[in-house]
Amino acid sequence: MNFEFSEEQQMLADMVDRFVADRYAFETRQKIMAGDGGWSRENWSALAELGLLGLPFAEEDGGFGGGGVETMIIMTALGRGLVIEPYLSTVVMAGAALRNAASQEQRAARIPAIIAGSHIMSLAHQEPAMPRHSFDVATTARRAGEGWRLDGCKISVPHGAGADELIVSAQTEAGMALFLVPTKLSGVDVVRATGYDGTPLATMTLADVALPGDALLGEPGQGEAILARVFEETNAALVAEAVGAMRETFDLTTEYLKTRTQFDVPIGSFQALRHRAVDMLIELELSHSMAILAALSLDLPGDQRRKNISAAKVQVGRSGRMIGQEAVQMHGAIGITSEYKVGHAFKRLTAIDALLGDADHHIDLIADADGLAA
Amino acid sequence: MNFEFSEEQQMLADMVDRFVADRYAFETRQKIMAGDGGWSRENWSALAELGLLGLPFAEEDGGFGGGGVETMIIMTALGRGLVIEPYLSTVVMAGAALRNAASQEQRAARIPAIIAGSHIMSLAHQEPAMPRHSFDVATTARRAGEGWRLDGCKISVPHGAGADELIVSAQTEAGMALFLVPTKLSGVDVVRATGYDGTPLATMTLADVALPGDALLGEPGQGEAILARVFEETNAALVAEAVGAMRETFDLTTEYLKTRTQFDVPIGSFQALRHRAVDMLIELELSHSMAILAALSLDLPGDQRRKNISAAKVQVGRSGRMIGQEAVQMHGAIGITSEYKVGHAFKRLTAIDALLGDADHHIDLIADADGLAA
Amino acid sequence: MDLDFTAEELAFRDEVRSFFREALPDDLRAKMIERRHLEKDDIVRWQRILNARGWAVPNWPVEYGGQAWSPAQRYIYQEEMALAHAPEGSPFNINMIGPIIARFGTDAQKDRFLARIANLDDWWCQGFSEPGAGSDLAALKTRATRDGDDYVINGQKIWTTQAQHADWMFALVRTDSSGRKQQGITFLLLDMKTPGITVRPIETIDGGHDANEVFFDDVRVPVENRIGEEGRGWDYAKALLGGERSGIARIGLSKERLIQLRALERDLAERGMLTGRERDRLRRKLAEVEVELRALELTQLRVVAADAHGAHAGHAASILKIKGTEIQQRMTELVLELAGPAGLATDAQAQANTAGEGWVEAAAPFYFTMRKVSIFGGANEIQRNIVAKSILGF
Amino acid sequence: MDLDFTAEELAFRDEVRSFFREALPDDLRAKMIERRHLEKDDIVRWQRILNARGWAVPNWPVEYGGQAWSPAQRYIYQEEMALAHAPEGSPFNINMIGPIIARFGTDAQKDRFLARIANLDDWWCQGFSEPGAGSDLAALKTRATRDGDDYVINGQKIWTTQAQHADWMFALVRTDSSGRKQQGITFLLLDMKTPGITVRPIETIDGGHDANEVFFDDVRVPVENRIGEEGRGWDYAKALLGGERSGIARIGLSKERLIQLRALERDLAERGMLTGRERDRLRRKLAEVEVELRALELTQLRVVAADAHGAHAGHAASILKIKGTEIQQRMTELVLELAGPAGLATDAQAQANTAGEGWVEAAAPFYFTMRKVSIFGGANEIQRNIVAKSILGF
Repeated sequence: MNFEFSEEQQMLADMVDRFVADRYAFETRQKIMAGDGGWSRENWSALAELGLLGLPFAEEDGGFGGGGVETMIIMTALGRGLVIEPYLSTVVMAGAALRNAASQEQRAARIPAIIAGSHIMSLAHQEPAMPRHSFDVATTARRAGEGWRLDGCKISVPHGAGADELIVSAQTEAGMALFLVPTKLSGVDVVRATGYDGTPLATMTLADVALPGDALLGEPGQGEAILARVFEETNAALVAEAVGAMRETFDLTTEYLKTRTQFDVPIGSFQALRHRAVDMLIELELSHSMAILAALSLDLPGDQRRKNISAAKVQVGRSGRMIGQEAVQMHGAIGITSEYKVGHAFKRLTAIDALLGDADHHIDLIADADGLAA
Repeated sequence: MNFEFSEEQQMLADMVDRFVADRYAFETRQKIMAGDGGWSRENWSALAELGLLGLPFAEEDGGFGGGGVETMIIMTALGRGLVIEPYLSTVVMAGAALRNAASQEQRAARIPAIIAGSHIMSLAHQEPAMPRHSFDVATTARRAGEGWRLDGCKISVPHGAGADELIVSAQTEAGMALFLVPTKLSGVDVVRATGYDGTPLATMTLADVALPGDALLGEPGQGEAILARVFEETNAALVAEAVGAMRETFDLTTEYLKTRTQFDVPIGSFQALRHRAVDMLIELELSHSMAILAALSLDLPGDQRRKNISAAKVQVGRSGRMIGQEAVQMHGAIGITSEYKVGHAFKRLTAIDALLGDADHHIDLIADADGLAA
Repeated sequence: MDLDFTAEELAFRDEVRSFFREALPDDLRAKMIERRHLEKDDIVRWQRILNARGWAVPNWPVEYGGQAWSPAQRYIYQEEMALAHAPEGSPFNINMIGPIIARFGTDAQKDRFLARIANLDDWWCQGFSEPGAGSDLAALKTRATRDGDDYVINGQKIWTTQAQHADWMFALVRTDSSGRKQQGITFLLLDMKTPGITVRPIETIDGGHDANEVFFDDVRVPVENRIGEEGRGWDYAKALLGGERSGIARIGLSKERLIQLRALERDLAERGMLTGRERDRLRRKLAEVEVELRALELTQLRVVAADAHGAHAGHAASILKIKGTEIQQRMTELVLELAGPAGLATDAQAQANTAGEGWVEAAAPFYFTMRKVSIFGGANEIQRNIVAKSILGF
Repeated sequence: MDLDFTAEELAFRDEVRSFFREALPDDLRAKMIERRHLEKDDIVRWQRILNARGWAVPNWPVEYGGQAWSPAQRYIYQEEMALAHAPEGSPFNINMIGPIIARFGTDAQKDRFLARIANLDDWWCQGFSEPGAGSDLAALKTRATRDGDDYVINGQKIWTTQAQHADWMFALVRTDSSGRKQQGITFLLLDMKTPGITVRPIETIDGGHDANEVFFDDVRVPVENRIGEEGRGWDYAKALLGGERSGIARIGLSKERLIQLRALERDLAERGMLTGRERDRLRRKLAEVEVELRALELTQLRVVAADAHGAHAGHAASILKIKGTEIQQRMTELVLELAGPAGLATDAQAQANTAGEGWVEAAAPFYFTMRKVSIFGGANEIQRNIVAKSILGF
């Protein structure tokens, strides 16, 4: 039992914390969001130079062979800064699909470019009118000679508009499958939308898009299993990101309680607010513990891994809502302005709960599995 | 729209409040509970003399023709005093069965005696190993000539041990039915137990108990419908009783906050406790409103009546738990001693939620009915 | 005791209901149902329709265009307005500055302003909050110095709702700093076109621009635009803030939203977008909030009835405000939950994502913006302080 | 970073587990599972079994019979004890007065008391709380006046757990009223057989008789029974109260209860006592509390690990106490919910009602008595005050 970072992990934490501190002041972030594309390619290059984009990839693919703890370290720091660049989309989500299902050739063609910062990827799965936790997509993939033809519509693709390539889920005759789809292909139309949390989203339409045979990831019918694994890794990362956002929110709130004066005293001297701040800290610490659990669960057998990650997602869903709402309330009006960081953290925490199964959904999964015990 | 008591109702309220104030000091109650039988026949006679036992019965039966509001008035006052006498069992619950299902002869043989205070009745329905909201009793009633033979076991019969006659649910060939069973009959065994809230309970066994034909209440197969109505009236009364217990709890707590000193100031000067006391008051006022709704719903059509009473039971279930727990916590150790009233109110509020469907159960009923609207 | 409206009240309800049904323009109704942003012109248009009917300012004294309605009638009016999806109109005009001028204004002020307030010829905003004075309203620092027949104002207001639209502002300013902070506050009426006034919009997290900062740089206000006496502004402001109790819990609005939530849940379920267990869970949550709302509605009605009898519980308004805002906020959580991950996209493009269901992309902004209801108008913490003092006596 | 116990720790766990399995008398285990009342003799018996094994007082210094266990080992020991349904033993003997005497006592006191404390030859109780001093412990008024080689004590203690069984009491008494109230407090050891001591039981709402009032009427205590210096009792008491962090959240106990809750739910469902929807609802609630418990367990382990590294967050114990008690109380609500209306009857007769299922009639008393865990040992309000001061700095 050991909750200490290794020396390498501590260096990583320091590095990414410094990146956020140096390059991600709140005002800078707001400028980045308002700019073209909604995120900064300059920052992305900086992350690449620091080696952070290669962290979770295998050494044989050119990466550093990092695991759940390394991703947790990075995501927590990015969560503190509310970093808007496509780390989750490209490195965690698309990266997980590549790591878990791509052939050696497929990996070789992409991972070095991802690590270099020159290849942006994401996952396009959600569809209009699709039940929220379903793998039952309406997008189709038909065999066409050696290759495939894809038709369909995908929504809420995170960082879809700036991506070079999207991993698209589609029905084949042999079941659901995942395809690597360059966004420049004829028949692919990607339109940008914006998430309330600032994440650039995209709507993607595929009209008889022709793909070569090697665009298929894994085998037809393996799509669900691959996506389930991808979602687990993504949820573990989201949980860590949430903890970073919560800690930032908590720190800003306690700072505000110390410095904001009303009725001639700091508002932190009012006992009702003090006790509520303590409850925020408790939620934060419980969430932090669960982010560690999720990070350390990625290599466990499937059943226990899934349950642990679900439990972590439940905790940050509940805690994130409570901390976000309380932070806004204690700040008063400033808490709901776009000019102040707390409101943005609140929005990101709201989005994290909504993504890949909210707390209620994951509670159902745990209840169905007769609890967390093996 | 009128929330004022009529002049008669106000007089009734004053009378029963005075009864509780004069005869039901907390120490007196504790002595009564510790005595033989666990309740006071002297107080029962006093209630009879005040005419309170005849209130909800029709004038033609010798009663005063009171309705839901009159019962609410009485039950709220009894709730404040945590009155332990069998008003709910005899007048409300058995009374409702007689009012709604008994023949003129059956009523004439009992209601005047109830009103005079000389006939104690209750309802025996719950059985071991019976699902909690079920009408599916294992007790049987077989035809035997003109009469019936009953066999079975009933548990948690409120005031069953002191009762002269119990209304017993049993299966007949034609469905469930209710029977009037004098407790002195051969084959009837009634053993006293005690509820955690101080209510004397009883376990009743029926071993080949012979009953005459006129022991049947209504017709075979009508038992469920009668019981459903009885439970509605009982729940409306329980809701009012809960409001009385909550108001007493709230008053004791605010008094304690004003007078108890810690760290050289009244504990009511601590803002965290102040704000929690306000939340208690809000729960109390919402519950009070719902007790009025329940009382005024008894004459509505079935569907709306049931939903309104369920809603009221939900509210007092939730509020009662919150107020009870918070009152105990704010009192500290004194709150969990038997020597102080708050702990007893907490126990009664706990029992009220558990009786005849807890808040969760009634929420299910409302959800199934697509909400409260007609 | 009974919960029924009288025959007269029922007749009144029918009259109000059919008027709202017929008079509310369809485009406004559609905007309201989808919670889309209302333009200034939308509000003005509706206010003038009401004014033509004589119902723009029912809470005012009859002599200035009000209706001598009973509390029950006012309750019915507000509830029907919400259920009809009609906009509420400007609270600053109708509930605040109008009644203040009617009660404390000079005859000249009444003549000059009241009819224009009722008809929304002038759009008013409220200049109370300041950067250093939020819940502690009396800590305001904006100074007004007497210079001949003018006050000269310097300072800053913040969180001024819709100041960008406003023709006039009613403001609290400090004319004296020597005594207790509640003293030395004066209540002024400012023409927003006066030189020296700068309005800077504040964007809120829902993407809206309703809040503003307003800066005053040697702004001259004629003394005739002062309400009542110099230094007594705090009293007038308190009269204004404690005024309205029959609408504070916004029951009608919440009832309308609950109806919508139920309809959305049914619709999603019918389209196979919810599993049976998700449905079960949502329906339980809807039942929970409906019970609370019903309990609050009855509590509100008890207060309304007590008002009609002249009985006032001092802290009733605070209780209604606290629970009313909690229920409103709870409902926005449920809308967001119904929208699910599809609710992530909130801009125009999102429309394409959700088959034209405007409510989906409005869900999150609605959730975010409604956090303000427990902050503005006296934060719920302040309301709890008020109630606590009332029940404990200290 | 890893969550695994080391091979040594796993071996230790196996050793502890098999010892508990074999050494715990069956009748004690049965009582514990059904939450029946333990007699004094039950506790004594078990403590002596542990003492014979050398595990009665593992947290003490090795020289007085303790084990030099790591925080992880102590955590494992406590968890296994709970999961084995073993009684916890007297916290007053093991966690409080033993460590205090070991640390601050004279050699004579150590010789006289420690071995008897470990073997429960003497049963100790804690005389801290007074009627006027609950959460404000230092406001105590019981006076000790020096008279030759004795202190003469007059006053009253309250909420004294199991004083009716006690051979000795450790008490805080006031020897000086002139300074701050934390000063002038002295820590004494009292023989409960001393003339002038009267114990009056207090019945609690669960029907239990664990709490007592203890009255002192000219009770003479030899000066040799004083711990440390006169007037420094507050310091010793603080050392005692802040001592134990690895067990404060009572994770093992809660885990054992969760296992039982799940078993009860399954059993009721199999017997047709729960509808599908009731079952669904209960299973969701169990999952909710299990997630919180797992999160708290990991938080506890983080604290344990930090302790092992010598890193101490001052407020960690308070956080563990707050959340740990909330979870324990939440579980008692769920037991009560499982019992349903059959849980109303709590006395012997109830046994007949529920086919010998002892847990049903124990459910309500358990719920009621467990309200105390957020009150005693520093009420959760006090714990929140401590944490708030730590995070805000004032």
